[in-house]
Amino acid sequence: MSDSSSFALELRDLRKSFGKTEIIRGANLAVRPGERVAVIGPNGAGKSTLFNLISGRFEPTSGEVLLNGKRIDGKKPFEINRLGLSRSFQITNIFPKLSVFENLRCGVLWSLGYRYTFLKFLADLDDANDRAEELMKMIRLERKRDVLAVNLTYAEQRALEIGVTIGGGAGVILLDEPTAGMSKSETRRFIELIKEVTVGKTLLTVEHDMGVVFGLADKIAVVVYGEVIAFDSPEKVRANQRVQEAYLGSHVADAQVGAH
Amino acid sequence: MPVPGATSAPIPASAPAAGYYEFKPFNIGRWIVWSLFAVVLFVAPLLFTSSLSQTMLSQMGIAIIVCLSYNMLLGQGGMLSFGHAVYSGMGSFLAIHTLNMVGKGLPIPVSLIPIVGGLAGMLFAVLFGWVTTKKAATPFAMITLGVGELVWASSLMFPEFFGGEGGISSNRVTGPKPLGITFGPQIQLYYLIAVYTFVCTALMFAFTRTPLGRMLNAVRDNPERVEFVGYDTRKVRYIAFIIAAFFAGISGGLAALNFEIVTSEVVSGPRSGAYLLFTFLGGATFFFGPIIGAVLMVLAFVLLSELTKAWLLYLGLVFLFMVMYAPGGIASLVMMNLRVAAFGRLRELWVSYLALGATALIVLLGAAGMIEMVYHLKLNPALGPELKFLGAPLNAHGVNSWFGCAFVMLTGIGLFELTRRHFVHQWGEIQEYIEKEVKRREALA
Amino acid sequence: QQAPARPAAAPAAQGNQAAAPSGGGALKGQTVRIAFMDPLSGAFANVGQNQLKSWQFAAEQLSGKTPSGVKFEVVGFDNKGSPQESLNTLKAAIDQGFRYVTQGNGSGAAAAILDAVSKHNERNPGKEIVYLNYAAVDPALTNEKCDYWHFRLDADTSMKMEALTTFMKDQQNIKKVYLINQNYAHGHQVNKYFKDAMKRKRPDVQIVGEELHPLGQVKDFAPYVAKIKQAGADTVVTGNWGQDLTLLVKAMNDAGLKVPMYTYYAGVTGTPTALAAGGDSEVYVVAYGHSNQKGDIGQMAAEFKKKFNDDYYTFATYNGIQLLGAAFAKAGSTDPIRVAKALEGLTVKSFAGDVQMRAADHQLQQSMFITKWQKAKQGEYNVENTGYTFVPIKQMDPYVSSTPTSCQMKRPAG
Amino acid sequence: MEFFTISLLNGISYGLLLFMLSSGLTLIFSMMGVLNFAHASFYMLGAYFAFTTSQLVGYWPALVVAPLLVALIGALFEKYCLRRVHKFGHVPELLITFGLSFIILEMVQLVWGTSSADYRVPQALGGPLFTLYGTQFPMYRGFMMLVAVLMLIAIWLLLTRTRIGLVIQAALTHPETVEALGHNVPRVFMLVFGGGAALAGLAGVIGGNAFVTEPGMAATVGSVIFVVVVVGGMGSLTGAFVASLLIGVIQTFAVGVDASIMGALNAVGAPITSDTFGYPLWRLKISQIAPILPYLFLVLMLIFRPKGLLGTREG
Amino acid sequence: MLKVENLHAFYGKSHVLHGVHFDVQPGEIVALLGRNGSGRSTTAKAIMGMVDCTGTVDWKGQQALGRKPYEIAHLGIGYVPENRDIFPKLTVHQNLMLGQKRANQKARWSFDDMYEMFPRLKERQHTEAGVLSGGEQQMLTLCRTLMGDPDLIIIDEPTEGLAPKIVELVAEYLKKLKDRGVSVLLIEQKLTIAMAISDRALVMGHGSIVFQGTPESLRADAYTRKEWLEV
Ligand SMILES: Nc1ncnc2c1ncn2[C@@H]1O[C@H](COP(=O)(O)OP(=O)(O)OP(=O)(O)O)[C@@H](O)[C@H]1O
Ligand SMILES: Nc1ncnc2c1ncn2[C@@H]1O[C@H](COP(=O)(O)OP(=O)(O)OP(=O)(O)O)[C@@H](O)[C@H]1O
Ligand SMILES: CC(C)C[C@H](N)C(=O)O
Ligand SMILES: [Mg+2]
Ligand SMILES: [Mg+2]
Repeated sequence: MSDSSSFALELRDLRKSFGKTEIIRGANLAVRPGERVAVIGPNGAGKSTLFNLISGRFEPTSGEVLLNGKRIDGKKPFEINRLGLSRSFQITNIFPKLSVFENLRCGVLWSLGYRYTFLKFLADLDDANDRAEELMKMIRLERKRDVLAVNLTYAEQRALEIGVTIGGGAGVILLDEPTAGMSKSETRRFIELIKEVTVGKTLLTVEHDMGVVFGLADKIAVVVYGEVIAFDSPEKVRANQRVQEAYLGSHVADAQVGAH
Repeated sequence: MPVPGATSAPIPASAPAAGYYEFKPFNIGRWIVWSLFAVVLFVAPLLFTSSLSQTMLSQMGIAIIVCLSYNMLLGQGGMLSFGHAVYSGMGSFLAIHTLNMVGKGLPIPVSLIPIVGGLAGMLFAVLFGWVTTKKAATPFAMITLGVGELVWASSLMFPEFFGGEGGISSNRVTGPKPLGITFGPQIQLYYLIAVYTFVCTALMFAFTRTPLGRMLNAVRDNPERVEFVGYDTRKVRYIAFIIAAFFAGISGGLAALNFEIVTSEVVSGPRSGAYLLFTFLGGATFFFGPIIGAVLMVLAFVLLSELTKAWLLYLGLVFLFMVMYAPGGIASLVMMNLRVAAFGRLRELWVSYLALGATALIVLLGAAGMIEMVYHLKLNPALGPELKFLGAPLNAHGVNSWFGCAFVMLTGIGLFELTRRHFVHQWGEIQEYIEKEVKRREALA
Repeated sequence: QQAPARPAAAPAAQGNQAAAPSGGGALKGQTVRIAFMDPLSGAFANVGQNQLKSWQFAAEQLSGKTPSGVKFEVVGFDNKGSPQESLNTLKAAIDQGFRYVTQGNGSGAAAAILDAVSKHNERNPGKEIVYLNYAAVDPALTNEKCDYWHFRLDADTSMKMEALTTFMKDQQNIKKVYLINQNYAHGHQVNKYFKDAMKRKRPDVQIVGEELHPLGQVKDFAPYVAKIKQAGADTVVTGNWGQDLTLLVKAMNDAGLKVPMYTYYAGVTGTPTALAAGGDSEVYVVAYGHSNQKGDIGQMAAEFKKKFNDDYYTFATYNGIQLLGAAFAKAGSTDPIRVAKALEGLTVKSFAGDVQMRAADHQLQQSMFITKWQKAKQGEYNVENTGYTFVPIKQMDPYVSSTPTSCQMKRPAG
Repeated sequence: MEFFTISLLNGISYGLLLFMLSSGLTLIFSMMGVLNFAHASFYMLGAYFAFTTSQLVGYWPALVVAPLLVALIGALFEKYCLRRVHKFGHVPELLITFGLSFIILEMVQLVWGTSSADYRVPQALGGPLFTLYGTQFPMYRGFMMLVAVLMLIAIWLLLTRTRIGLVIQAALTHPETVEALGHNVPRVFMLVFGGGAALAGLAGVIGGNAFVTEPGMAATVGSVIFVVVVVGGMGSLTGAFVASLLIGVIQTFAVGVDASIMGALNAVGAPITSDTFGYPLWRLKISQIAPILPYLFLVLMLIFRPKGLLGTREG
Repeated sequence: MLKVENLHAFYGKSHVLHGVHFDVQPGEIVALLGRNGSGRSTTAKAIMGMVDCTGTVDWKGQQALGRKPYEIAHLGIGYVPENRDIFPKLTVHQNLMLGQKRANQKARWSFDDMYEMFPRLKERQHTEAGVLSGGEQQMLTLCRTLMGDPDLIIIDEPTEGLAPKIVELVAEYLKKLKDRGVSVLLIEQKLTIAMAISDRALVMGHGSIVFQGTPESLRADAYTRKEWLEV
């Protein structure tokens, strides 16, 4: 393996068991800075679990996770976040009773160094407010600035989820099925948006929609049964026999085109 | 009444009212509100001059601080505490011990004793909060219950500190007397309390506008996500818990000055329960809700129980109905009407409100008449069947009185139902209008 | 039968003769209102409501019949048993023009009222209040915390213990005593006074156990009974009240531990009913009265029962009204300043001999009774309709239970 | 040995008693997530109903009638009040039961007066069951233990042999979906709440005469029953059972332990005198804090094992 | 078998369905297509009695409208909601148990049938459903409804979040249902599978049905597709 510091994110023989079942069985992956990686795999393969391990939601049973060359496995989510890794959730996970603006501001506070302070007014934190406004524009929710997150439509909530995720300015972003539940057109717009807001960042995203996968990713990681069985460019992965069998099935071409 | 849940209320506690690009008129509004608050605090004792009303006003100030501090936990942090009285109570105890030391020559001005109480509350929160805030939700609630019970039980076991059954008493007229202010007369103490109330309210309001205050809301809403934006939820809860305890302690210190005696009831479970009930009744989802709750708490405990022996029954019924029909507390009712007012439609509702109020009053009169008769029969059998209810003579053994009351109540119910239907219709129509209007404005924006 | 004052109560002598009416005629027709403050609502309202009725009953019975001839009216305020609420009710009462207040349930509330009355009187000259404490028995209230405006009608814990131990010292079968008490001020005091007194009176009696349990927290006394039994105790002494007493007695019954119990509070509303439901047990009570009084008070109790179907046992109400009536007459006024002064050292005739308000600490000196809980025989008073009664087995003159005081009374100038 | 045996017996019987008191609460809390502060009030109602019915028709019918009456009240409360606030969340649910407890207390005082009720143990169950080392074991206590065990079995059957438990748990988060699957959710909720109330009522029938039937009885049972439920683990019936026994036994034995921190320190040569800081605390004997040990237990449990003894979830 | 006429549905004051008409015959798979927010899910909920509505929903000759959801379920209509409403704290097996309307009922489907269809579920049988992967949850909801032995099953977006291979599996599963005589009302986004397996397609737009016909005719109808389905 090459010098680990040249990877934004690296997994080394990562394992995770729940009770007796081993769900992640020795996953290895090394992502370079600035790469956009799509993680695909059958349902239940362990993609979300992998994200959970990386982001500190679960603690690995064994193995290592390195962020910019530093070990982060076993750390708490907030510690990992502070080191520059941020994630979104498969099931929308925002602050329902806060407004859009407040949601975004919550996402940026720590990274701007405001921490637990109660001696400054939020209104005076120009940098945080500017950043939140900027994010709001990016995810196109300016018109919903003061609307509570619960009252947003599903797609808007998903957008907000992304906004909160990228708000902290982390260099490595994990998105878990960001377009789940969206229509084709929304998905398309959304992919553009993701591309836009993650310029210059390392991105890992879980997707089932092959259209999205091929449109968005520089590289594809295929997770099957708790292992990364392939990690390569889209073309090569598509051609990979094992991937074909395990995941894509016979209608890949249809799945891509037919849905429109 | 078709009162929608608190969620549909227009301006939640957390809304960015003090937001970033704030437009002017709102700030003026804020000035007006705060000035009004100050004026009310100032004028109240000039209007209500009896010694009971002055001590009640003082207690309201004290209750306002403690209920607001409780709401930092409940409303803003989603922490259901069953042991908040521990912190206000320990504040009281340390304050009164300090006051006694002042009596023996400790050079602290009496006016700063509440701060000592605050620091004491904080100290205990640093200790106990370390364990309670490890958890959220039900485990948190249950740990606070356990800690509360432990402290309460200890308060009787350690007479050395808690003063046993008689508690610790003291005299607030001690130490230097700047400008001749002795704090002997209730009115002087009232103004001290009023100043503290105003300042603490302002500080607690300011807290909601700080990064920590906002993260506390976030922790309430979705602790898991908070961890993924870089914050340690436990720490957010812990710090907020300590700050809340500080204010609770201040209120405890003021209470010590006000009553000049502190007994173990101040750390009791029922006391904590009262904070919870009345904070909720006032409205936990809005910053000012607990203020209403605090005022009601003092009124209920001091006045209502003077007026009627059935006060606990009335209180229970009020809770039942409030929780069922206005789970956002009184504050949410206020806010809903303010929203209607903001769209210029409140005027239409006046008549309905008057009618609703009048008919509800009729129902209440009838029902209360019967309740009072029952209580009278049960509690004062020796005084004969006659009683006076709001000046009207009733005979608890007389068919007339019963029939009269029942008649009044039933008529009331009938009329109320009629007006209610009308109101529901009207209200729905207005809400529809508002929704449309909001959409329209959104579209314009 | 005159009660010779003990040395510590020397000043009391002055007041001895003052009971004779003087100026009573001038006061006739006046009405004095007394504010009663005790829990009247909530789970513990039973005692308060009984006692309010007792006060009102005594006031009604004695109106116009005391030397001063004034009428009495007692109005109830609900302090919910809370010291702080007591202060509110006190303020309310003062606002409504009450100059006499009375309270008894709970030394916590008593201390609060005592303190507040004292401060009020100091800060509001000319509007003084007199506080009659009819049942709060913390000795501190007439010792280190004593106050000029506070008058106690009940006997305090130490006095009752004097009486109790005087009785016990003659019971030769008492060898091993087990003390079980609530872990708070009152319980601590019972322990302490018992040990002190027994050391003096019966040094041979062994104390085989000294238990303090949290107040009102014990649901099952069986383990305590096991402990008592294991200690080999032949006698149990307890200051427990309410369910802490009844559950203890029941548990002893259940376990078949038949040893005599010496108690303070077996007679309080509700407790006899609970005791009766638990079966026969040997329970003694020390108090300043009992349910089988003859004469005036006996008749009153009977009438009370007829009227309210409830027991009249707070005889302090009787003494309180009598004392006030006499003091009004002596002072020739109902003004609290003069009345407080008149009350000092005042002696009146009570249902069991003369009682005297000792001037040194404002503690009423009165006879004490030891009574025993047993099935009521024909003609005996049927306590709470349980079929049981408290029969007096010993009456002691006031001096027996009189205890010294450390009170340094501050009297208002002039 | 003698003391040990008797204490063990006492501990177990007290534990079963605790279980009897809290089983209904466990049922409601674990299935519906409602912290029912009126549980103790239902217990009180059971006692008073039993008092009156047993005067009219005798104890044995009362044993059946009183719990049913309480169940009826519980079910009506669920139907007309609790159900409406369910959607607002746990705090309003809790508060509405607070409100109910006030109302029940007042009603009880109005109907039965403020004083104790003369509710006695029936003749047939009076007297000792057996005598051990000269200490009697009362028959009524045995009866109480029996009922507690029967309660355990009944709830256990209810939970395992029917799908009511599943329906409720699922309905807590997804009521609409459960209904769409063909389950009459509101009725199930009503039955469970009524059932929980009935258990409280039954405990009242039996506890009322074993202890004291008075308006304060609800307050005295108060919070300790919550301790049982939480220590046992939310959602776990067996947990509650084990916790009851454990608390019963520990508390009973603690009463027998007269050791204190001061004693221990003095023994190891660190003398503590009345001048030492915190002396009253060091002086405290374990026996003196026995009845409040459950709260200590609760706090420790939640810190170190927030799921409770046998629980599966934290909240 | 199912006949919906003039169905209007409301969320509070907002009027979402404006007179929907369609029917489903026994043993038929009908696809209900349309854009996001066109009202398809609402139609399903309306049939199940989960929203306020007016009109007629005739089920085997009985008016179903106005009944409670559980009554409708007992009449034989099954519903698979769109947002994976699994019961997170219950195990997979318990989730399936709740699908049965009464314990130990005899039905067309057994647990084993389900586990056979999705072996993945069998493996996770005793796992809390909340921790299942998104796709597994989707399978579970499908099976759960089937356990109730409905004659008509309304499925809202079953392929959401499923890997392509599993999508195929679902399609087959739906065909199997049909073979066993269960009618299906399939709400879908993915035209491919809808077109492949359905007997008829409905297109919904702005709260009413704007197209009815065979999949072939829909494929041929470029206007409808452009106007109501694609963007
Ligand atoms: N906390 C847990 N306890 C037990 N099993 C778990 C837990 N979390 C996940 N699993 C199991 O691990 C497997 C992988 O789940 P994961 O959510 O990672 O899948 P996925 O690849 O994201 O699938 P999908 O694409 O369907 O979302 C699943 O079988 C799931 O049931
Ligand atoms: N609970 C609700 N309250 C108010 N409006 C709602 C609610 N649910 C849906 N709507 C509105 O009703 C309309 C139809 O929604 P519906 O869910 O039926 O659409 P759909 O065709 O299923 O779309 P999707 O692809 O998003 O599932 C939408 O405009 C939506 O905003
Ligand atoms: C307040 C509690 C009853 C909350 C509970 N643990 C739940 O979330 O289900
Ligand atoms: Mg996943
Ligand atoms: Mg839909």
